Amino acid sequence: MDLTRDQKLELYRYMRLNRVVEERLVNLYRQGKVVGGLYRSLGQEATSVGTAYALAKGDIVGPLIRNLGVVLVMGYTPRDVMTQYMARATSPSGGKDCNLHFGKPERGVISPISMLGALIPVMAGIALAGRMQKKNLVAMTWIGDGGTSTGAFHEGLNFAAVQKLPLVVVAENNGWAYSTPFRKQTAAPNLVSKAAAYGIPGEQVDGNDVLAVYGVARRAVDRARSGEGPTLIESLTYRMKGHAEHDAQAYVPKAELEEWRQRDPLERYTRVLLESATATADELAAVDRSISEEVDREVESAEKAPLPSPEAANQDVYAPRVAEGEPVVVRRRS
Amino acid sequence: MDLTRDQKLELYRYMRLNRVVEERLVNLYRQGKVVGGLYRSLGQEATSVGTAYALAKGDIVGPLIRNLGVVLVMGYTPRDVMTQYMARATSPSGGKDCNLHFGKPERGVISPISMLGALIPVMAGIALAGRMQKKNLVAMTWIGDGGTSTGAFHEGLNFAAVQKLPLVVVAENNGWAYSTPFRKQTAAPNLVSKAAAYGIPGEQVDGNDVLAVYGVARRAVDRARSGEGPTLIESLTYRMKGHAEHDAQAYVPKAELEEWRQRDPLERYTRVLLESATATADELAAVDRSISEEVDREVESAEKAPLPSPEAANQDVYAPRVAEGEPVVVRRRS
Amino acid sequence: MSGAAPHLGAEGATPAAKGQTTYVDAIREGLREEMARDERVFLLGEDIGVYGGAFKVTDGLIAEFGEERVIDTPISETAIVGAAVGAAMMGMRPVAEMQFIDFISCAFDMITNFAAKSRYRHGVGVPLVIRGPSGGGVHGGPFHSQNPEGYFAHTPGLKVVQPATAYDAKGLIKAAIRDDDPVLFFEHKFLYRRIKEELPAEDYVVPIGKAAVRRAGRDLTVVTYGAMVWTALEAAKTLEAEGIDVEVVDLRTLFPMDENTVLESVAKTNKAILLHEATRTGGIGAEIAAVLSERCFEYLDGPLVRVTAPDTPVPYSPPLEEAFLPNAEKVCRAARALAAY
Amino acid sequence: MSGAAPHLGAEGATPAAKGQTTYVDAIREGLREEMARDERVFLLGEDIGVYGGAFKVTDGLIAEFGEERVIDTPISETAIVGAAVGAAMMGMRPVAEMQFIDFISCAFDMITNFAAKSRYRHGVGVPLVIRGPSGGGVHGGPFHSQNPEGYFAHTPGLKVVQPATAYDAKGLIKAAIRDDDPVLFFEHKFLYRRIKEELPAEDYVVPIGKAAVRRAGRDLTVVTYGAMVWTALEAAKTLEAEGIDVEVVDLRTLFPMDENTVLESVAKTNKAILLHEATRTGGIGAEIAAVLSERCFEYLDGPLVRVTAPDTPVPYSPPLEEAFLPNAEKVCRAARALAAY
Ligand SMILES: Cc1ncc(C[n+]2csc(CCOP(=O)(O)OP(=O)(O)O)c2C)c(N)n1
Ligand SMILES: Cc1ncc(C[n+]2csc(CCOP(=O)(O)OP(=O)(O)O)c2C)c(N)n1
Ligand SMILES: [Mg+2]
Ligand SMILES: [Mg+2]
Repeated sequence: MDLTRDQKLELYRYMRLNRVVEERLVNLYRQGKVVGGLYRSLGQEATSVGTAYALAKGDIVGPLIRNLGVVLVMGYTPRDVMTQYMARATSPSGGKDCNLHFGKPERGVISPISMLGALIPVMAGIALAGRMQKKNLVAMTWIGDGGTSTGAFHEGLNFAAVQKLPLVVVAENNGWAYSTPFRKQTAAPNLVSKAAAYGIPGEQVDGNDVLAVYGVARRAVDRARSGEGPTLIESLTYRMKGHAEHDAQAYVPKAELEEWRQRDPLERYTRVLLESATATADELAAVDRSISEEVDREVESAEKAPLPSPEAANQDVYAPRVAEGEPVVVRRRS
Repeated sequence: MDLTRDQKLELYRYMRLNRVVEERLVNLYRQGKVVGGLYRSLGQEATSVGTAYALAKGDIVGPLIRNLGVVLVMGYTPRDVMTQYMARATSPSGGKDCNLHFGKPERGVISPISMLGALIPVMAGIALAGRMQKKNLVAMTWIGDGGTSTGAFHEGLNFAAVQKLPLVVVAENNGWAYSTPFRKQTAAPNLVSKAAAYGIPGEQVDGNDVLAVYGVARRAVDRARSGEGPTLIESLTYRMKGHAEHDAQAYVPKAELEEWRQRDPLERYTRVLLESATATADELAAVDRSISEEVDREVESAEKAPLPSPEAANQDVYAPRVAEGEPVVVRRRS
Repeated sequence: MSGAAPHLGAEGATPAAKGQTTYVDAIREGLREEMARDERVFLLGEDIGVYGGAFKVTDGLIAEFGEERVIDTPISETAIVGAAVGAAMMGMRPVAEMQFIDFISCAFDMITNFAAKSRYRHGVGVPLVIRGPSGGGVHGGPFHSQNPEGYFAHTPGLKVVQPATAYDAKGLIKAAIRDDDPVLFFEHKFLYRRIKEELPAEDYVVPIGKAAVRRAGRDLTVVTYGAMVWTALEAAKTLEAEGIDVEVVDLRTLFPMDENTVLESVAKTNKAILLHEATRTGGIGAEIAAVLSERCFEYLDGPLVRVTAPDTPVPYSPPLEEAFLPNAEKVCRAARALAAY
Repeated sequence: MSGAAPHLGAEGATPAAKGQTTYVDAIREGLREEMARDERVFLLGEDIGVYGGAFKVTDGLIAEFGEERVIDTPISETAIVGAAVGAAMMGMRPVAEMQFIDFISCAFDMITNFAAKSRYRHGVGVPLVIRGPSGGGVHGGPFHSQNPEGYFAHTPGLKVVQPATAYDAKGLIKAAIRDDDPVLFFEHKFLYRRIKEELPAEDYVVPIGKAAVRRAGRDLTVVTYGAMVWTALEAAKTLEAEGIDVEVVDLRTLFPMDENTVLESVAKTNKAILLHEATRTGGIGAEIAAVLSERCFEYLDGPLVRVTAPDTPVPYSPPLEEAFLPNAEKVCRAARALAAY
């Protein structure tokens, strides 16, 4: 469970990548090139990156729209993300769906729908199938403080607990659900106390400390993989921007925002790496530069990507028809 | 909070009434006079009666189909219940709906729909309206161990907790949800642990001890009425019959059933009353006799009740149309 | 009609004659055969394992296939369907039971938004089946008698089927399981033990998307599905004696609908009655009317007449439910008027 | 058309001319007036208080009426509607917002089973309003663009309305609040800031259950509602130049539908196009076709033609969404063919 130096640098790399991709998205948004809204993850990068990094090859995630770091860890490229936001034909969803709504089981990512909570039962089903298929995989998904109020969250987590499924649910408590503060979302003092309702372990972690997040997530993943069932992790973090770029978050107390700005996860981790002599400032600057260049290239190529052609609007509602009489191929029982 | 002798006898009376009405319903069912299924509350009478008895005039309940004792405490008559089960025109629902699906706010009872959990948000709304209307009323509702797995349970209880509504939710843990045992319904060790998820008090009680049930319910009702918000009560009891009369409950371990038979709430309470010299055997026998006679009369009159006439099938989908131009009467702001 | 003419109409169940399979047994047989041939198939739902289901549709399957493949779930329709969606995305073939189809309303979001739209959104197919008992006639009241198929026929990405015969019940459940898209399989509880017929010994499927002409006729067409197929046939018999020759089209698949079979029939008879047990406004009958009035206009020699339940909840008391449900007499009345038109 | 002819079609919002009220402001005015005149009226939903709602429909109302009557709720559509049901049973007049109408799927059971059936089951009325932004044209993707009105028009006990003008938006929300039954009020988000007109100073309601003829014409009728009313009017203008005189009927109430106004119009023009933004199969257009082909058969001189979105989810990318949405050109094409029929 101890991370190597390379792994620690990789964590840094993903967090930086998360942030830089998002900054470029903001530019594109201001240029009017993003179609629809832009949902920021500023200040929450450690949670996305630290949790997803605890997974192994073959594991499957179900991220939400602020989990940009998750899809990057899972191997989607900055271009994938940017073409999505620009509604291009070559985006992972081919322009059919928006922002981070994309994924394929083969790529280890399941796309959310907008309805919060709905991913939890679905990811329980992923975990269930994985067990039936003897894949020894772990499923991981994320939910906001607001999303925990949905019926789907409850039903999904309860089902997973009863079935002792290898599922990790990361509840990102970032203080707000759109304009609604935590205390109007639930009367519980925190989210981790909800684990008791399902008879599963709950762990709370400083969500802006990437190593701590990784540690907690890794324990939960290990428990899941060894058949001990689901864990609910509460990651304490903060939404540093409005619900979406159009929201100036006038309802957020300035002091609170300032307080959390001091705990910026990327700056904190940079300090940790430097102070522990894991990396030098030059080394990190080199990483930053390479990311910057990579993202520049990706933006350029994303901007050249074509919009979908209108005919695609009518395609792929159903599977291509299997020709009549053609035998359906199935795996026979061995 | 201490009960008078009369009140203690009234508790006995309601429990006995609950049991006797149900026995007559079984007779009617065997005679083919009940239309549809019959859902028993045998062994759970103390929970229905003890909780509802803790309410005051003006309070409002939302019972489920096993809460026969609740509607009796609220003042519905044995005939009401029997005409319902026999689908008669003069039943509280006029033959439109079945079994204990009836109620009117004016009568202090809200009818459930079959979908388990759905009553919880609705009763939260009752409590909310009561508060807005400054009625100082308490809303109480019941849910099975199985019903706690629904999304509606979660959303409703969470909403009530955030709003600190005067709502008491009684979770009747009777061991089974149809054929599904408790451990397949939830991985939590009990239902009371679910209170923590909502930041509200939870209390567990021996559901076959009517005085204990009353005590816990009364505390919860008092808390609710004094503005301290909802309580989740777990009542530990047992479903002594199958899910419905047609279900022979072959899946229930015989020993478990026998064990719970020893704890029959009515027999237990009878012993308590006698041993504490609250009542003599003769007095109780007199109560039993009067109930028996009352129910006999009610059965007779229920059997004479007419079936609805077919025209009613098309009526009352919508409110009668307000004649055009007719002013809508509303209370003006004072 | 496939196989022997099934018995219908008796109030109680009549024991199946030797070699005959009831509608409920046909569904179970279909499930069992698919589970045996394809290890990806599994079942989940409330009380479907140990108890065998509220209507015993899955009776005995847990003994045969084990509790990993016949899963008793908590009371959580959203989790049941959601877990089925996830498993289907992983290549499994889940079949989820709604204990009564009325409870499908509790999984509405999961079905219409997650399952229905996944392939379109990113090419991830969701080959699941959701099945359960629908329909009235057994005094189940407002929440144990509904016919919600219309909601789902208005949801692109779903397929909606409802068998009327034991042959189709088996053939369609097998086709539904093999289908690469989400299929909603509406059983009619009134038929479970009331109809039976001899089924082929060999493996067969009834293709999704194909209607069946249950009775050929010249004077008018009744387009219907589910239990109402039998009502239509009963009416046709009565009407035959009066010299009105009725064609009965059983849609079998409600969405996407086999428009061609409907059009061909009405192009021949020139008149149509649209019959269903679901409530009137916005039901399948409306869709058929739209298809006919758009694509078959020149062939119509009379108004399109709907015979359906009225726009009310399903009432419980027998006289009320009888007034509510369409029946052969109501069909005959409409047919006589239309024939005379 | 009531009031001044509203402006439509510009991509961005144009500031309202003096004395003119936009569609979104009209809804807010309606809510405010009803809250002021009747203390039983209160609002609940996600982010409707402090923030004023995702589309600012309820902006400022919490300041005016306090947080007891403008309630910011958790993300719990079932609890929002459920609490509204309970409060309505107690004589209150709750108005619940769905942040986007797409999320109404999460309250489907509560709406269709609890709210819709209560009066029928025991005479307990549920006078609640559920409102929210529906419709596409703003690249919101599959979950922020839906038109789910068809589901609810198939649910007896509910009333379903959708205003096309600012006048109606205000008059219908007020009527909905005063109605004794559950009313679903579908707003079209594309219209919020794109149309405006002068509204009467005095209190008025637009009665539920009454359609409006938006343009008189002789050659054919377009029956439609919501944003598509403007599309129909735009098409009518183009067609006028070509010598095709189109009548436009705005349903306003989709269920229970004002069949008489539709029938009268088509009995006059003898041809009809059924236009809506919702997907085709099982939509409101199907119901209108059924009504016309049943009750207006002898007056029909041509097929009933549906112009609707195709049977797919709502795609996100602009070229895809444009292909998906009905528009004036598509209406013109259908109208030309029908006129020539
Ligand atoms: C079921 C449902 N209702 C409403 C919404 C609209 N909505 C989108 S995001 C959001 C707030 C989410 O808050 P939270 O879950 O805390 O996540 P965060 O935005 O803080 O990451 C809301 C209300 C939704 N997506 N799903
Ligand atoms: C949402 C929903 N799903 C399924 C059902 C079918 N059903 C009726 S009762 C029951 C079991 C209920 O168990 P529990 O909640 O423990 O109550 P009990 O019967 O023990 O009183 C089930 C599954 C239902 N009524 N509602
Ligand atoms: Mg949040
Ligand atoms: Mg139980």
